[in-house]
Amino acid sequence: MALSSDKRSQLKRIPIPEDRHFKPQLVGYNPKTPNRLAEVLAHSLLYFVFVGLLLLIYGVLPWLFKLPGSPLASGGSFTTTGAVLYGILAAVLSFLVAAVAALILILVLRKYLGLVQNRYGPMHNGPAGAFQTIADAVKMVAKEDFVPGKADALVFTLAPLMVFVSAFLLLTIIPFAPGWVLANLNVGLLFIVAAGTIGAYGVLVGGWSINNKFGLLGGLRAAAQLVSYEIPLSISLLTVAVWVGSLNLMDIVEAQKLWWTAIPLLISAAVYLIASLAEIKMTPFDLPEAESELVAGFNTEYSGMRFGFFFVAEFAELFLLPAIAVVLFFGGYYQPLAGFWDFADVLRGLGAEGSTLNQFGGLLASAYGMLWFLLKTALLSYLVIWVRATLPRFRDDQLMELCWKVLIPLSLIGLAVAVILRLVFK
Amino acid sequence: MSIPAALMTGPTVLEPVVGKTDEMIVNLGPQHPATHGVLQIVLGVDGERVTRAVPHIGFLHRNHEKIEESRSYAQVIPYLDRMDYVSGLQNELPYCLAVEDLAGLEVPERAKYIRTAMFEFNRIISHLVWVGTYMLDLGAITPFLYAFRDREMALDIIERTTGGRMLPNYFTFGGVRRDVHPKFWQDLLDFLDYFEKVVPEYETLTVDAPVFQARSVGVGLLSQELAVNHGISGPNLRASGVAHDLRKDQPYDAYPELDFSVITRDEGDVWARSKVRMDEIYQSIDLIRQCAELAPRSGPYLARGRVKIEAGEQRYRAAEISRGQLGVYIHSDGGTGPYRSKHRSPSFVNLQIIPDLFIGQKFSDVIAILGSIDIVLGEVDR
Amino acid sequence: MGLLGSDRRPDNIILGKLDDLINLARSRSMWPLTFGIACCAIEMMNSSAPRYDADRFGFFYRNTPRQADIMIVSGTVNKKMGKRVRTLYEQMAEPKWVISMGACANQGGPFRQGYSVVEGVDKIVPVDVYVPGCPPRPEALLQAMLLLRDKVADPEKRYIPGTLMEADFDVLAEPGKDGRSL
Amino acid sequence: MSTEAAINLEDLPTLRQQTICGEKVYQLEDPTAYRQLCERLLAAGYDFPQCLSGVDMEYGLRTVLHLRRLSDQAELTLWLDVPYDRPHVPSVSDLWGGVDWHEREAYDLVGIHYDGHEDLRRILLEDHWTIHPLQRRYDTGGYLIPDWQAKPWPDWDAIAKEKEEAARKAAEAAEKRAAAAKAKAAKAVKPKEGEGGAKKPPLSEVKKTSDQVAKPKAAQTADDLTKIKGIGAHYVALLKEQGITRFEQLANLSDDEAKRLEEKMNFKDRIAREQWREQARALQEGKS
Repeated sequence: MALSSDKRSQLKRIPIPEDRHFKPQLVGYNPKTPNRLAEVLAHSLLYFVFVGLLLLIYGVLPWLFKLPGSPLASGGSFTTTGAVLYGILAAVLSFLVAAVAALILILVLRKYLGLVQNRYGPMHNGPAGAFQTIADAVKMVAKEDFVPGKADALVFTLAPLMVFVSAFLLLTIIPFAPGWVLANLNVGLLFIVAAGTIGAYGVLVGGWSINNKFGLLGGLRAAAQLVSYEIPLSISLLTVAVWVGSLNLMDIVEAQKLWWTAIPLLISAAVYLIASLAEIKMTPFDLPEAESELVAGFNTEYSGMRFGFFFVAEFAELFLLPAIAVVLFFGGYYQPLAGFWDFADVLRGLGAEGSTLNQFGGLLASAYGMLWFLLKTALLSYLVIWVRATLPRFRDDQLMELCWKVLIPLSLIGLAVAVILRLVFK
Repeated sequence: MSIPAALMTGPTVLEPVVGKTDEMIVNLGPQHPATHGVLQIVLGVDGERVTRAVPHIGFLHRNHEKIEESRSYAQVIPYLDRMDYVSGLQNELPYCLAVEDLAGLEVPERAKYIRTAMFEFNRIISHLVWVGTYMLDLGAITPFLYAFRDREMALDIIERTTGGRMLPNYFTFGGVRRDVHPKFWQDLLDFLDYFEKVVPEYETLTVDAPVFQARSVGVGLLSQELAVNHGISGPNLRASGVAHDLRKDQPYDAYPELDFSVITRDEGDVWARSKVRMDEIYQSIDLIRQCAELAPRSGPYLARGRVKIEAGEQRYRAAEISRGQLGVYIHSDGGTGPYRSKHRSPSFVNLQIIPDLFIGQKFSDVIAILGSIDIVLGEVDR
Repeated sequence: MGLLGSDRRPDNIILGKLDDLINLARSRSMWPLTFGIACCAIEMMNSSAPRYDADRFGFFYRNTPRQADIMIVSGTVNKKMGKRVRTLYEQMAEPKWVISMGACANQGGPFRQGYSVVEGVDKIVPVDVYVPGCPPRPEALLQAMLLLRDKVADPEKRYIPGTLMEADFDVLAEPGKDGRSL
Repeated sequence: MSTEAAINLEDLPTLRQQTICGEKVYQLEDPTAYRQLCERLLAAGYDFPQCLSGVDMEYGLRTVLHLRRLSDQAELTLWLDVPYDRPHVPSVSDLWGGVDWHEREAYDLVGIHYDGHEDLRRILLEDHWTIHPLQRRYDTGGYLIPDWQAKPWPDWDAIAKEKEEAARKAAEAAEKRAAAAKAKAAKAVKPKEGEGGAKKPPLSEVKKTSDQVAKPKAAQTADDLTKIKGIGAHYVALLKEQGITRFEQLANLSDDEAKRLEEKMNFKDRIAREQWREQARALQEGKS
């Protein structure tokens, strides 16, 4: 129906401003837009608070068991009941810590990836997207648990658990704060190597069991890669043992009160960081699940919570291997240059010896140490994810060349340096 | 309910070679992240080494050519957009050139410049998609997002000019369908001013990056003779040292007036192909600037005339789109539409080379090579 | 676990609430399959790129059908591809949803008359949300995803598993072989 | 052109040469001759296979092969018609690797069998399909059209004669029109402008007639050199510097002069490649 001319003149014309011509619109996704950085920082804070709280329970738990008058402990050590109860609780707790740390870390790193990539990352589910990974986790638990017809059902079921167990076994020996360690092993360094290797088996048999060619290729790549990179990783662990003279992680941290191990053992620290990238299968070493080549590699056929275990383990390792790096090379829970002046000492000195204030001060000092530990770990995790966002992946032969022709000689040089330095300085 | 067996006789699949127990048959696609759409490649793999490769296409066959037989000349153009959907505008040009030749239409000077500028602008957009998806193939996520960020700004300009984002149906025989808006050239120049500063960033992330070079130098070598004999065109051919570029060799629209040289490299490997594309982005920026300078700001944008093509007339016209030589063969029977229109799509021809390039390569390199050929399946299958 | 909501008992408060929680979680964490077919696939990629960023809502692309929740059919499905689309749908773990993106997937689009084109992907897989457009803008796809999110969160709006559509495989046959004639 | 002359076309049966819309077309009906011609063309340097299409001509099937020579960008078209009941064409995919998939596609969609092709399978459709949907007997949906009938094989000699006749008539008509226009121009005071682009007969006569109508004016003023393909505003200015403003001057350039001009203006063989002189001559003839 045509409008009459006077009706048409009554229609409101939207004026088009003269200068409305194209300008590249950077406003919405400028990396410098403050709220995006603020969101990432807020999520990092979330990480500190949640993981910190969980770890706090970790530290307080034995203390609670040994409260005066407790039936679970007598004379500073556990009774049998106490030990069993403590063991069960500790196991549950470390599972929780690994899982929750991973969940929060996934969120933080998704936000951080968004920051790098000029986008927002999760922001609509929960305050600033805080519940995103919880939704993911619940979804995965409720998803169909699928076993392919021709898969080896037993191995198929076990593989994700092996990977996951390997990840949270590592958690048990890491000293987060002075005295806060689940298992203060004399052979902590060896345990790291041993526990880490189980994960390689999980990936290998997981890829093999699903009866999928991409999975098989992924599993084989993983086996080759993980076993090869164990060598420079182990040798750089060895340098720490040589330099400090102990395999106990607590001793190693204590020895770094003044100088970080990374300062004399710079080469070893670098080798460790690169090799640990390969151990956690992050770009540029993400060949086992190279998404553009092998679809999803070893976890191609995994759905629901089984895939969730792989996923969580991957991100738990993203937290754990930097954590080990912090313990071994970057001063653990000590603030930098704690040998000259340590705020933790100030906290410990509160009140009279044995008073409640003094005990509380001790707790605060531990929490202060944990803060430094988490901060260093978070920074290293960010470094890893930065590398992941930037680099393309290597080819398998280049990966092997890097390991055998560069990293292993370098780690041996690092070992020689450690031996020489030890002979000269100690 | 599963698919009846009678319908499941799919494309021929490789049988393992008897006596060669190490060979494994790996099926890439049709749903695979690195096939850039619905392409199936059946690979024989010995460990990580590729022994055989058989590509299967046709998963996106949309009978363009049959449908176009029942359409009028003008109605065909929207279908052309959908062939190479990454550079939709560029597809329209060779068809328009062919019809103009057949019907004897002269394109006004101004329309020539608009078409050329848009043609080159679409090349930038297309190469941006290539940068993004190719780096995704190689495992780097971030370049993809940067490329799509900038592509989005470029699409804004296309949208303001033509009304469509990806498949605008803008060129027509005798010029362009609608006049450009008054700020068109300024828009382009503004974008280029911004974009020129970003391209070095892409170079840093791709051709200059050590890991990228490790993955690409000396990989997927394509010799000059093989390339020419297989009819390879576009950056793939020029990266093998053949200076064949239809913009220079068979100039159309405003290209005769523009000052540029054909970009070639002699290496013929994946890196060279990437480098040529990177250089072509710079070249396109330069060409659009020249167009903006030379283009008349007023005048007709469309030569109006009846399209009447005699029976028995036929024409093959080609243009150099981002992926190579896109040709259109039109055969007329004197009717209102083409009796037969056949599209010579560059990706279709370029894809033929993959068995030659794949065999003997690593599995990872297969992905790198496939991405470097830069195919669009819509164009391969038509 | 499979499909909650179909057999939920309204009198069981705990299970009912758990269902709601799981449905909520599912709706907030929908992972689409990286599965591009044609032109729409570029816009689908675009919807996860900086200006639109589907990751904001928790849409996180996965490569393997086992781990994906949504299949976005982004382009023309022809008879050759139709079988693969169906296979992919069957490979996905329950619960799963399908978004039909663009005119071609909805009903064949401009290629509807052609000999090799399936006139709408809903002949092969059950579709939850249709997105019109050729191709739809990324905003349209995001809106479809959000619609689907609301649909999943509210069990009353969900499709009932028993009524899952039987596929019409005649549409995948060669012309002349499908029982129809001109 | 020199290499073209070296190709021996004498002993090839059923070969016809024609030029359609500026394309040089060799039309054949004998498959053996097609193969022989292809081998000779490859030897003559046609190294770049551009396109191979199958066309259903309603009396038979046609293979259209487009070749290009990269050294001088010469283009060539080959037609080979085969009847429906014997749709066999020798494959040339061993000569040019690039036509491999094109032949498979033509087999798949049009139904032409390429003998000697290594791997002649369906390419776009599935292996078990039986129809060749691009044949005219099928409708767009791939169903048989009930009352479709093949046409009789055309008599090419008669067609060629008809074409000649038509061309002659067209030329006569053009002459008449030119004369009428001249008379009209003599009567009319102002010359008509801008009539050029609108209605045009097929390309072979485009240049002549349009200019006859549009520019009946005297020869001594400057011509619109941009009408020549390959010359734009930039080159018009350059040519003007050299004193060339009219078609006549351009058409009458000798080879030496052309070379000198190219050197002066940094053209690099453009005059010969884009056939400026021929174009100018055609335009000149159209004008006077």
